[in-house]
Amino acid sequence: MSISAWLAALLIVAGTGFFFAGTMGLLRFPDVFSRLHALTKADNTGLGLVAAGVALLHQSWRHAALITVIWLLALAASSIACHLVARDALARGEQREEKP
Amino acid sequence: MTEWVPVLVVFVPFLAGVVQFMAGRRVIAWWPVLASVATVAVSLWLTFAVAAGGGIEHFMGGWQPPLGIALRADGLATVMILLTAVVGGLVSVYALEAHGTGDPRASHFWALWLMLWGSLNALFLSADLFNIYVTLELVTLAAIPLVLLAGPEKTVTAALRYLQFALFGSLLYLAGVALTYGLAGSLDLALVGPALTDGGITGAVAATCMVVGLLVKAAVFPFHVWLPAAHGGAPAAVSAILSALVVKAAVYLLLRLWTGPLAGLADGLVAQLMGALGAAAILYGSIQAFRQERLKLVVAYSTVAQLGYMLLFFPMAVAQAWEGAVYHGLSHGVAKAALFLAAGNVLVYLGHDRVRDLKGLDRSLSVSLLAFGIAGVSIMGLPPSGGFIAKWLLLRASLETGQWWWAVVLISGGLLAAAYIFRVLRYAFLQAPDRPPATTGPIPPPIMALPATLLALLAIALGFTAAPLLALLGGLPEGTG
Amino acid sequence: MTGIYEAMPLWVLMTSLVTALIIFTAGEPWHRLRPVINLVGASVKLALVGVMLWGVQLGHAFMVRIPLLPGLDIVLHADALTMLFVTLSAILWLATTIYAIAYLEHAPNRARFFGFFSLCVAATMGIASAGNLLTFFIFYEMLTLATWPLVVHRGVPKSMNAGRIYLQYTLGGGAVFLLGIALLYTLAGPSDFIAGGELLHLADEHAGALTLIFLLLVAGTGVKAALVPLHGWLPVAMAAPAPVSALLHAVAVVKAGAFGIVRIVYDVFGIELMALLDLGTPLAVIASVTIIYGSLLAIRQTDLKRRLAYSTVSQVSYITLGVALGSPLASIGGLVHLVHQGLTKITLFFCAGAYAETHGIHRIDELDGIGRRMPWTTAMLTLGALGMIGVPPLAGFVSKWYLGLGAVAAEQYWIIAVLLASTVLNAIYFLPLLHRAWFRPPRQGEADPGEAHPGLLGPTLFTGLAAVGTGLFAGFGWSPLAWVEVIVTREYTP
Amino acid sequence: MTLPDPFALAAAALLALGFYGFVVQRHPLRRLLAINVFGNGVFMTLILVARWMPGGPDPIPHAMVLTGIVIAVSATAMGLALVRRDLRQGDGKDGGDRD
Amino acid sequence: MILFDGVLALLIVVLAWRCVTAGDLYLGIVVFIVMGLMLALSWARLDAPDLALAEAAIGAGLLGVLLLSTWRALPGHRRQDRDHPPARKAVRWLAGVASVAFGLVMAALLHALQPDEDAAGALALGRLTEAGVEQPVTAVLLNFRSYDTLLEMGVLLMALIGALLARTPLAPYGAATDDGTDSPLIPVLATTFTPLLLLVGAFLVWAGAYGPGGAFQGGAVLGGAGVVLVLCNRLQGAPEAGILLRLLLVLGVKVFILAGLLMLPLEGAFMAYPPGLTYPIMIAIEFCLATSIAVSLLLLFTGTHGVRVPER
Repeated sequence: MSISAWLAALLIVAGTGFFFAGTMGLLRFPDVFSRLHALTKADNTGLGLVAAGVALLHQSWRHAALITVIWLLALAASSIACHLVARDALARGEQREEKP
Repeated sequence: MTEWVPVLVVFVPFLAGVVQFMAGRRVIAWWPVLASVATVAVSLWLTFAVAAGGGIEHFMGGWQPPLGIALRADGLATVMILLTAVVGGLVSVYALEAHGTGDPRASHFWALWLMLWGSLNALFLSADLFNIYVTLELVTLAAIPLVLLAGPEKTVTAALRYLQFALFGSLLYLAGVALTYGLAGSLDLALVGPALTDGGITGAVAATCMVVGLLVKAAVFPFHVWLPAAHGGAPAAVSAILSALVVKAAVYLLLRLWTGPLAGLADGLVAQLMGALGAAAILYGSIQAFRQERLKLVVAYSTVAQLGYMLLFFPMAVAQAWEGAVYHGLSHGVAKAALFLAAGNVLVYLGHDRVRDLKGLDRSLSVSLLAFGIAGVSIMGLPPSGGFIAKWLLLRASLETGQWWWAVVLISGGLLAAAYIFRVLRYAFLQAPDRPPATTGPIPPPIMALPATLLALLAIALGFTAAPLLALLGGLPEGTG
Repeated sequence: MTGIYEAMPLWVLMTSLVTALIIFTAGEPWHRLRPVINLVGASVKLALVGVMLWGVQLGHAFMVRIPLLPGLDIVLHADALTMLFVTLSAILWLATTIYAIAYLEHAPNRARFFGFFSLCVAATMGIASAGNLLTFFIFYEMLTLATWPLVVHRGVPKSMNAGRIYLQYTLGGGAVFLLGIALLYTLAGPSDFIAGGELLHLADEHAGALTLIFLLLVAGTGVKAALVPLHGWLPVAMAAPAPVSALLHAVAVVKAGAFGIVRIVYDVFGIELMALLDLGTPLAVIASVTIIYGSLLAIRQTDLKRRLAYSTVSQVSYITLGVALGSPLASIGGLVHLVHQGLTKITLFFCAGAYAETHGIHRIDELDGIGRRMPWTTAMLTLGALGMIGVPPLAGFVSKWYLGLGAVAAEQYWIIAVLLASTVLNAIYFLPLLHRAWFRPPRQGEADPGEAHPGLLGPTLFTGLAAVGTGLFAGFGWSPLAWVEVIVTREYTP
Repeated sequence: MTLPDPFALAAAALLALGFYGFVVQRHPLRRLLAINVFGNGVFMTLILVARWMPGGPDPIPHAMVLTGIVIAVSATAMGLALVRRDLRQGDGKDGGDRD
Repeated sequence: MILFDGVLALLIVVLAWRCVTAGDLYLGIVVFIVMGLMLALSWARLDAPDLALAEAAIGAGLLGVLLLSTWRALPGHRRQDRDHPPARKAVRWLAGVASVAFGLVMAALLHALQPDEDAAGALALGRLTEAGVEQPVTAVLLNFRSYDTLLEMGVLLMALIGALLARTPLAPYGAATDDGTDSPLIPVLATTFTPLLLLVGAFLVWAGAYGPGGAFQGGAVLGGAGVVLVLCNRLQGAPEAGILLRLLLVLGVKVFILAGLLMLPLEGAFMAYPPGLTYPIMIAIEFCLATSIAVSLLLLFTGTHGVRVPER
């Protein structure tokens, strides 16, 4: 295996780790806002890492560019979705839960 | 030219419906008339062409099966198209008055009905298993909005139930088609037979899926639960179309598949089971029809019962049973349309259709009531009528094959039919000497009474035209029985 | 291609059918014209029947065949038996039409009534000229359907109830009959009515099946012929207007059933096969039971029309009895009773209708002194009653005489006893009527004279005198008796 | 004995679950879901049939699935409109749509 | 990869199970959408990228939106099973046993199924050159079995009419429905994403000739763009449809039929394209179909006869 393949594998594993963390956050965090926090931050990073890894695997600038566009679109979509969910939660009067 | 007719039979009404939809509210008053006349004309053209020169085949896109889809106008398809033309034409006349051509609902009615007409013809002509699925859905999805035309607030529950069952039934059918394609690598009705026959258990399961799916669509007992409310709730013209043609389309497919690709699989026990379903439908449907309090529900349950007769073909599977079953389809189509139109007139006039409150109706609505009675003769299978010819053929078939138990079912079915038809007439003949019936509507004009009467008379006339029609139908397809 | 002349049975049928259709389409607004249409229809029919009668006498063959399916034809033909029934119906239809026009002068729904009335006669014509079992069945069911609106004509719950019972019996009978026909077609293939039948060659192999078929067919026709225990509908159907009752009892329904039995025995199974399968005696027993039972029940009735109804149950079975015995003389007696009972019974019903219409008399105890108030009508009642009892030389006597002779010839002596008992019973339920009518004084305040409306009286006189005439002139060449002798000779000569 | 294709098992399971849901559930929306699960099982079957054809994925079942998806979605969309209407009336409202 | 396939298949089954039996209807819907995405993934794995696209765009995407909006429109107590309790326990058991048996039979059959190598599909693959396009699925949909596709457009049209009929009489139009529409991010969404979506949609239609894509996938994306606009309040339902909109609605089916009928006298069969002109005709038809599909899906979402740009 070449160095780039090793690098790609590393990136993907790291990305998966972020996803895992994000998912744990979604499951364990007490209220909407902190869940969103975990989900968007961790998952977007994770997605970026995985995308980078996949791009590296493909060894093609065209594919790399496409993957980047996809990542950017996903970022935009998830940020807007996150914003809307949070707004809705606020409008419903959800409270932040303080950890005991 | 002749080989184009099957295409025209499908697309003349279909395109007319699309145009109607596009024209929207600004309906041209004569467009439905023109479209109906044109459709009837091409249907008759097809009939005469097939009668003169035998079946017609058309390969869509010029691609022969198994690659492409064929339209095949054989005897069975042609008689069904003829039935559709006759019933459809007369129902259109009725609808010109009942639905009008002016308001948006009318526009929807005509768009849907003309497209449905084309879809039915497409279904009858289709010779491709998957194309049949598409046409089945086309027919269903045109029929449900038509039910809604009676006013969504009243019929939406029925329509929803109809949709659920129809959708599930057709997907079940599609599952069978999927397996069939896996076995045979083809979808053409003429080509899949051997593979299904040799397909062992896979072939059997594929056939079962298709047959059960169609049974659900055909509202065969015990899958009838969706039918009465939908057919009883729809506007009269729509009920007539649904009962006379739409459910029959599924039964038609059963006959077609059973005598075609599934012929090699037809097993005696399964056939008896199908017959038993038919018998149960006849008995259950008739008893329910007798117990209904609303006229249109009486007629709707009668459809459940009458469809059962066509299933009696399966256990007997001889030429006379074939002719009897198809002829029953024809005469029931005509008679049932007449019954629904007559019931619709009652509804227009009285504003309700409670059977118990039909007193004194024979004076004010004598023409519609007479139509109801005459059509009832055919439903009861009494001579001289198309219903009698069908019953006679089935009766002969049952005795000839030694399956006398179906003869008993046939006879009792006729008596039960008499019970529910005469129950209606009995209330209608009761005189209300003290006061005229509390009417809410006008007496329906002749243009609404006439189609019902004509259809009823046709049901009688079918008692005398069996020979040419059965010649057109042709004998039992080979390899059955 | 059948010629116009050969198709005569069809035209006879059409005269009533077309009349019915005109009346239906014309509807109530044309009520002034309707009697004319009716009478023209009836007269044309009578004329055509006359022509046909002449033709049959000369040995012309009348036959129309309309194919329905391969092996399934509607066949209309005219043989001597047909003519017996057709002539009777044509004459009585004219009489009843006149009577009904007068009877229903101001009643509602007359268009419907006369339309179905004509349809009913058309069906009777069809039954009479049916050339095979299927055709017979078609018109048999048509008759059922056409009479139902007449039975329920009054539109009151009582008549609706009667209609329901009527349908239960007749449609049930029709269904059984259909099953019998289908079985027969399956066993022997399609076949026309032919003297002696064509089933003899099947007797060895399929005796059981043939017996079953006979049972089904006779049960099917027996319902209309009101054989005990299938007679339940007849008294109930009295709820109908008087002309309908008259028609039902004298010509249409009951006679159609009896006629059917005659056809089945003679032209489907044949005397020989009947004897071979030993079917005659059971049929004769049933007929005898019906005769006695009907008479016994008639005695118990207090309502005039109901008493007449039970009398019909009893009298019509003479016909069945006659053909069941299987001897030529008995057959003559039975067949001629078809005519004699028809004329006599219609007279009686006309009288009952006239009483009801003129003075509102329905029960027998209201008849006191009616002879003085309605002498002509009562005279006819008397003639009819005496004819029914069988007082010589009236028509009923002729029938009974031949039946008796036939029983002796067939060595079935118990029949004589039945006939005697029946005569006694007839006397028991008819003579009190006459006694009340002629010899009891009218009740207080009901002495006003008042003969029936001429439209009612005329037909009554006509049928009553005809009944007398057929008895008196039974020996002449054109009498029903002579005609029947021709039929029976043909049947019994191989 | 070859190992079964996991997707074939999934297709069979989808069919079975769809059938179960259709029979057992009464809520119309749930029924529509069950019908769609069943439909997806049918589509999966067709795709497997296509894939197993020697010589490449068979385009005809693919076309059938595409047609099937559109039909199923159309019919379900109509069903959803009906559900919306059906479940909103009978509450003393006129059943008219307000959104 | 068998591991991946196995996990994916298992996931699909578990999701389907939850979808059918979930106690909460909302959960059922969400699980259904996720299952759709997983199915799309699995179909991509099964050499059916076209179908994966279609399932993702139509099956999971649009249907998901419709399911959720219907759920949202239901009154609270109708979102539960209270008025529609599931079948009784005995029936449940019976149905369970029956469906397990059914599933086992189907699994066994599928396992044993050996498709033919001279199936119609092989024929189709062999005659691609005559079909005018390289992409086999498009060739089947628009040429070999174009009749099915045409009728399917009819199904879509009638489903739309039915849905519209079911939703009359319609409420007053124009009121902003979403609290979220005043979010500052909405204009971004509307202005950046919509052109992109339109671009992607058009590309997909065009790409159908030689790669994954086609009228349905493209049309669904275009319709999705419309849905986004409606959600952003840049478009809204209108009680009446202009003639233009209705024309667009029936464009696909009409052009299809007219082209087909035209070929009757020209080529002797319905929709038998003249050789040489096959590709241009098919592309033209594809774009017409995609337009009609997009408009139909949009109207299915709004539930109105027409759409309009709201006044500001």
